[in-house]
Amino acid sequence: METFATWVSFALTLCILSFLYRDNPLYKFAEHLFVGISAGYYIALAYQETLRPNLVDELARGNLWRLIPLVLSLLMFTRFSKGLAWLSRWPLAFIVGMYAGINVGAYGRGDLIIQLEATMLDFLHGGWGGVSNFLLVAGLAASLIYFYFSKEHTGPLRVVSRVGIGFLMISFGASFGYTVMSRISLAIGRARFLLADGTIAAILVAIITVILVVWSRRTRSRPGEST
Amino acid sequence: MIRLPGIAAAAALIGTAAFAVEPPVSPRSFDTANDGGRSVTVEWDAPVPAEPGVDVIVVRTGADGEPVEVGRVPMTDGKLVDRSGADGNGGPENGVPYEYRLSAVDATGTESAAVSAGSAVARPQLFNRDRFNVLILLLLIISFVLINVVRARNGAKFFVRRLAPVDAMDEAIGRATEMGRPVLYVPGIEEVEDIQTIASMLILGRIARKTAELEVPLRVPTRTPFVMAVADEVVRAGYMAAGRPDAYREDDVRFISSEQFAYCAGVNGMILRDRPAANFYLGRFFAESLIFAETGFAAGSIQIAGTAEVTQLPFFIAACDYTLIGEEFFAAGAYLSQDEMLLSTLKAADWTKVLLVTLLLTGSLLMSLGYPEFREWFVVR
Amino acid sequence: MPGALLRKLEFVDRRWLFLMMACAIVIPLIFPVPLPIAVTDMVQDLYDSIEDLPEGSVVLVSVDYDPTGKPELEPFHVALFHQIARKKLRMVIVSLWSPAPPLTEQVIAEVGLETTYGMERGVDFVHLGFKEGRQIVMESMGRSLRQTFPVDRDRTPVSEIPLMQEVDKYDDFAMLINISAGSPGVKEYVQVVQSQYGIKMTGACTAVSGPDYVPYYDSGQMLGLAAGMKGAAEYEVLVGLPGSATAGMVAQSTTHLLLVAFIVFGNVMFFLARKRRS
Amino acid sequence: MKRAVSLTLTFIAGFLMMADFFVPHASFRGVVAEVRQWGLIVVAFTYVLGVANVAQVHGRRISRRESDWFNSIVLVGSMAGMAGLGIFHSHDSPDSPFIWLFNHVYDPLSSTMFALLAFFITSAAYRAFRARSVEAALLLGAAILVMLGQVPVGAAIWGGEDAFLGGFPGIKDWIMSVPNMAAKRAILMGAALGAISTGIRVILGIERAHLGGGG
Repeated sequence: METFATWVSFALTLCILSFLYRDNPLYKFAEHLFVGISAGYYIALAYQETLRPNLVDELARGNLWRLIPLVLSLLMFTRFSKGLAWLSRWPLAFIVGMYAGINVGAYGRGDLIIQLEATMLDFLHGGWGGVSNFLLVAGLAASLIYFYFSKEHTGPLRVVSRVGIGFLMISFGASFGYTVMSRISLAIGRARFLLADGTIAAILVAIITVILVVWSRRTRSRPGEST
Repeated sequence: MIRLPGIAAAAALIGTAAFAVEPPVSPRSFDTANDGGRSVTVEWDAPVPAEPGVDVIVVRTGADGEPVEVGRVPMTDGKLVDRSGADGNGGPENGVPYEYRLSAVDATGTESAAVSAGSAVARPQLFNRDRFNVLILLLLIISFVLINVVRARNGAKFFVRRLAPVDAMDEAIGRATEMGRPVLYVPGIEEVEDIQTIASMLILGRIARKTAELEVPLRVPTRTPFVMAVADEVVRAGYMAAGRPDAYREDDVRFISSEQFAYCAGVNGMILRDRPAANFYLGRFFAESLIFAETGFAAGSIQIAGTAEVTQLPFFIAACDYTLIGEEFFAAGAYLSQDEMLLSTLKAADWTKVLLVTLLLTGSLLMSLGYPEFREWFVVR
Repeated sequence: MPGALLRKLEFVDRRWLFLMMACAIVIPLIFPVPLPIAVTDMVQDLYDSIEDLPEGSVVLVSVDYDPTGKPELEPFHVALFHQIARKKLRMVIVSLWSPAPPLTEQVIAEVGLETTYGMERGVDFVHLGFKEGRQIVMESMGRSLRQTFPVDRDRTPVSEIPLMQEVDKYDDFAMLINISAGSPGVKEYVQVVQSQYGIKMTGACTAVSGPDYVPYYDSGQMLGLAAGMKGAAEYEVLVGLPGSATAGMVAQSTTHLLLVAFIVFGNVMFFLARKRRS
Repeated sequence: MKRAVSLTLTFIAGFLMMADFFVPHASFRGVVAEVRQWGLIVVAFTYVLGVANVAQVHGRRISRRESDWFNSIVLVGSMAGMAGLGIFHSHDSPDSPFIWLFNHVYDPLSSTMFALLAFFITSAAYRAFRARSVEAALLLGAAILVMLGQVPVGAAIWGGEDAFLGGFPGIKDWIMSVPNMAAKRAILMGAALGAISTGIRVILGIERAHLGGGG
C-alpha cells in the first residue's frame, strides 16, 4: 500500500509542478482535484467536529436553545429561492455583527492601546538603547503622520512624512526578506519529499515530460501561455 | 524536684516562642473585585523574621457553622483567592457572609493559633473597573467616527491630500489613448463584501468614466461571479456618466475562474495577448500579486497597484510604478468617489492619529523624565 | 555591454531561472554542508519560558496550520512535543484550522508521545480536534473549554476525560502555545485572548508573518516567538534534536544567495540600460 | 420590517460581544457564552454552504458541457466522495480511507500548489524588482540585508560576536527590532482604526454594505 501511496502523491506533485513549464491539462486536472478534495474534506470536518458535537448532540441532550442557530442556519438555504432570498440576510447579519463586536474590542486592546503603551519609551537613558528607543518612537510617530490625509504634506510635515515612508520601506524590505524564506521553505519541503524515493521520482518525471512534449507539439504553443 | 518556675516557665515560653509558629500578621478578607462573583480574596503579611517553609491554612465557616478548609499556600504568597474550582463547584456562595480563619503551619506540622481575617461576602460586579481606560479610549474613537458620519451626512466637505498614484492614473490612461492599447483593471481576488473590494469598485467607477471619455478599451477580469456582477454595474454607470453608454462592450468585464492560480494564468494570458498600456491592481491580493506585476513589467505596461494586504505590498512596491500603501488605498477610494462612508472613516482615523501621536510623544517624554505614572494608565489588565 | 546582449539578458526565458532555482534547492539537499545555526533571543526566550514551567503544569497547544505550513512549522511542532514530554508537562491540544488535526496525530506518532514517552491519552494529554468559528472559538474557550469542546477528537465526552476535570478556563493553564500559519492564529490569539485573560503566551509562525508579530514579542504580549524555518532550526538546536529544519537551512542559504544575486544583477542591467537610453 | 430584523440581530450580537469584555457578571457572561455557541454553528453552516455552491457552479458547467467540463466532474466527484467518506465512514482513525486521501492527495497537492511561489519569486527577483525610486531602493536594500542576515551563510560571510554591529545577523536583528517594529506598529494601529470604525458602523447599522440591496 505504501508504494502505491508514493506513486500517487509523487504523480500529483509533478502534475502541479508542470505549471512551471506551461498551463497544461495535467495541471488543470490536479488543480480541480485539489479544489474538490479540500472542499469535501472541509465539509466532513465542519460536520464531524463542530455541527455534530455542538448542535446535533446538544439537541439530542435536550438543549433546545440550539434550535435557534439551527433555524438561523436553515434560513441560509432561502438564498436559492427568488421570493425568500432576503431571509438569507438574517444569519449573515448575526455573524457579521458578532465578528464586528469581537474585532472592536480585540483590535482596540491588542493592536492599539497595548502597542501605544509599549512604545512609550525612555529615550534619554541607556546609551545606544536610548538611541534605538528614540528611533522607535520617532519612527512610529512619523509613520502615523505619513498616513495623515487631512492636510497637504508641505513644509515640516513633508520632512516628517518622508521619514515616515523611509521607515515603512525598510519594514517592507524586512517582510520581503522573510517572505522569501517562507516561499523557499515550501519548495525545499517538496524537493525533500521527492528525493526520498529518487527512482520513482525520476520515472515519473520522465513520463510527465514525454506527455507534455507530445501535448505541446500537438497544440503548437499558443502565444501568451508562458514566456 | 526543685521547682524552677522561672526557668521552666521561661523555657516553656521560649520553647513555645522558639518552637511555636507565628500566625500571619494583619489578615484581611474581602470580595474579589471585578469578577463574576463566588470568590473571596484573603490577604496577610508574613511575620518578620519570616521563617522558611511555613505554610498558611485558610479555613472558611459559613452560616451553617461548618468549618471548610479552603487551601494551603506558602506564607510568602501573602494571598489566597477562594473561588470555585475548575469543575465548577466549591467556592463561597454569592451574598452569604463567611468567617475566614488563618493558621500557620511549619514543615514539622506544628500549627499556630488560628487568627480571624474577619468575614466577607462574595458578590458579582457589573463593571470591571480595571478596564476603565480601555472603555474611555474606545468611546473616544467611536465618538470620532460618529461625529464624522454626521458631518458627512450634513454635506461637510472633507479635504484629502494629493496622492501620487492617483495623479498617475489619468496620465496612464492618457498614455493608453496615445498607444491605442487597452487598460487592464484587476479588482483583487476577494469576495464582493470585503472592504478592499468595495473600495476597488469605487475607484473602478472613476477609471471607467475616464476610459469612456478617452474611448480606450477597458478589461476587467474578476475571480468571483458576484464581483463580476458589481463591476459590470459600476463600469456601465461610468460609461453612462461620461455620456457614452453605447461604447460599453459586454465581455469587457469577465469572470475568469474562482481557483486562485487558474485566475492568475488567465489574467497573465490577457496581459501578454492584449499588451495593455496601463495595468491597475486595486483590491485585496495574496500570493498572485507578484505574478501579475512581473508579467505586466515584461509586457512594458505602466502599473499602478493599491492594497491594504500588508504581506503583498513589498512585491507591488518593488515591481510596479506606483503603489497605494495600506490606508492610502482607502484614501484614494474616498477621494475619487467622494463616498460618505470612506470619507468619514478617513477623517475619524486622522483625528485619532493626531491623538495617538500626542499621547505617544507625551508618554515617551514623561518616561524619559522619570514619570512612568502616565504610561501606567494605559496598561490593559 | 552591447545593447543586444543586454536586452537578451534582461528578458531571458524565465524557465531558465526556474531551473537555476531548482538546482539551488536540490544540490544542497543531496550534498548537505552543515552550517552553524545562531540562536536569537526570541527563540531562546520561547525555549526558556517552557523550560521554567513546573513539572505537571498543563499547557494549551493550539495547532493552526495546514500542509502548506508543514515545512516551516512541523519541525517546530515535533521539537515542541519532545520538550513538553521531557518536561513531563500535560497538554490539551485544540485546532482552529480544519486541516490541522491529522497533522497533529502524525506528530504525536512521530515523536512517540504514547510509545517512547509513555504519556497516556486522556491523562497526560488530550486532543480535542477542530472547531469552526475562528475568534468566536477563542472567546468561547475563555468562558468554558468544556462547553466549547463537548467531546474530544475520538468523540469521548470531556466529562469522562480525567485531565479535562482540572482545566476549563484560560487561568487554569500555565501557558498558551500557538503554532500558526496565518489567520486565525498568533495575531488573533494575542488580540482576543492574551490581552483579555493575561495568559502567558508563546508560539511559532511562518516566516511571512515574522516581521508582523515582532511587535507582540517586544511589548511582552508574547514571551517568545519562532519565525519560519530559521526559528524552527534554532529551536531544534536548543531542544538538542537537529531535524529537518536544520537540514533545510543549507538549501535556504544557497537560494537566498541566488535571489540576492538576481536582484543585484537585475538592477545593474536596469541602470546600464537607462544610462544607455538617456 | 425585513431590514429591521437584520439590524437588530447585528446590534445584539455585536453589543453582547463588546460588553463581554467589560462586564464580569457571571449570569450575563453565561448568556453571552450561549449566544457564542450559536455563532459557531451558523459560521460552520455558512462555510459549508459557501463550499457547496462551488459544486453548483461546476454542476452547471457539467450540465451545459462548457469547456473543461471533464475537470468539473473530477471536482464535484472528489468533493462528494471525500465528504461522504468523512461523514459516513470515519474522519479520524489513522487507517481510514479519508485520512489516506488527506495524506496522499490533499497534502501533496496543497503543498505543491504554493511551492510554485518559490519559482515565481525567482523570476520576479530577476526581471521585475527594480530600484526605480528612492523608496524602492530602500526596500530592496533592507530586503538584501535581511535575507543575508537570516541564513547561516550570511553569518559565515560577515558575522560572529566581534563583527561590527554583529555583521549581517546583527544588522538584521536591529532592522527587525527598530525600523520594522516602528513601521509595523503604525500599520497595526492604522488597521485597528479601520476595524473599529467599520465594526461600530456595522453594529449601529450605519453601514449597509454587507446587507446589500434587499436587506
